[in-house]
Amino acid sequence: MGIRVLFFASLADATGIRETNVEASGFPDVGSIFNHFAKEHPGLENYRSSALFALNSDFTPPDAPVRDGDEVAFFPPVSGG
Amino acid sequence: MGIRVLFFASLADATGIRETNVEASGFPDVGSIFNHFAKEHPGLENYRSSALFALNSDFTPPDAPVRDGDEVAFFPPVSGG
Amino acid sequence: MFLLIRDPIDVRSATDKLQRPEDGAVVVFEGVVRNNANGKDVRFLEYDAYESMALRKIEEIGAQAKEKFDIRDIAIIHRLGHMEIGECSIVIVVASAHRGPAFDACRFTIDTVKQVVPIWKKEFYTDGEVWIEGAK
Amino acid sequence: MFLLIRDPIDVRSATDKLQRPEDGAVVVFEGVVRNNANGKDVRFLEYDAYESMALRKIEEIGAQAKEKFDIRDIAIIHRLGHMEIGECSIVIVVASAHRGPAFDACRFTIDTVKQVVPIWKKEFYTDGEVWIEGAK
Repeated sequence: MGIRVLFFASLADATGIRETNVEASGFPDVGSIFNHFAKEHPGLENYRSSALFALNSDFTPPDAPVRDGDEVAFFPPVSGG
Repeated sequence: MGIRVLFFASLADATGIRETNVEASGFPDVGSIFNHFAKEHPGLENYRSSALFALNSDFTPPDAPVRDGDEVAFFPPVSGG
Repeated sequence: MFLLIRDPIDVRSATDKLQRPEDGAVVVFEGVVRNNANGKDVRFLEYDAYESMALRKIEEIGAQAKEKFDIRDIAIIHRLGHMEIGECSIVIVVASAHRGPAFDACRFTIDTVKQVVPIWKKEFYTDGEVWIEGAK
Repeated sequence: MFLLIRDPIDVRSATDKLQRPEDGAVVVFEGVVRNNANGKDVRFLEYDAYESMALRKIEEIGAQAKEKFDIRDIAIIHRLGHMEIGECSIVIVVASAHRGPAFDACRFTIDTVKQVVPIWKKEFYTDGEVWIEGAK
């Protein structure tokens, strides 16, 4: 199953990824998944301080634990409405 | 020409008058016109303390002078909207 | 756009007429005839007005709203005569670049209309009718 | 009624669906695409969303509005995708017996939507495009 990982808006542009999957093993928390993609896509570092993290469609702090089947999302401050 | 006198809502009901005319002579101010109709239609007295007075489409105090050609109106507190 | 009319108010048409490409926010207030008041079942309403003064006051309030708040334009349309439950007695439309002043101006306008515009509502119940006096 | 849609928002239809005979006030907020932003001419907008979370957040905000304010019902409709100048990106409709809570709830709702709903606006200018980040 793995963990579904989503990027939106400028973070999708920075990674070139909208949606992907990672194996759950080796990722203790949401922040570790961000770190993984920031290493592969250095442009993502620019967004580290402003990015919002979501776990299963709810805002989450980076240290929230993740497990197989979770959906994790990274995105900039929202601008809808 | 005279002075055009208008009554609205419950004050029209109390006097049975919607619109009439009075001679300008003998009416120094707006209040004296109200008094005149209150004498003819005693039911109007019930509205004396709450009634609003208008002179030429603007709110006015009772002691505002009137002259030939003016339009005077008497009505209860408004409830539009 | 400041109107007293006797036919149903076309809210969409009023909004479409007011809106311009530089507007980012439109706030609309619709006052509608509700089926109860003061614990009584209302069957329908009638609105009477001192029309010349009412229109003048509505125009004054619209001008005040534009002066007090950073809005681009405002429409105030009040309907008069017989109205059924659910029908709209007043529509206020405010258009502006940003939402804050649009909300403030819309609320100021309906509050002020209810204080100073010579229009009166008569409520018809199953067992009688009453002129409503004074704003809520 | 809480919706994310890709077609133009039919404001009148949303209002008609929401309104009930016991309502005396309807307050509508329309966010519209304006032709300028930050001193630049805007040609059109695109809205992207984390749709499942966005809908969930919109439903949560609607429930909060009903809990915090004495309103009867609320609709929040956000459009996604490409929008031209003058088109409506969001419509909030609040229906209640009295106007005060309807205004308060409508304003709370749009302010909160702009803070927490994962939707992003991209502005397209004559000389480029920019993701807008953060609410105003």
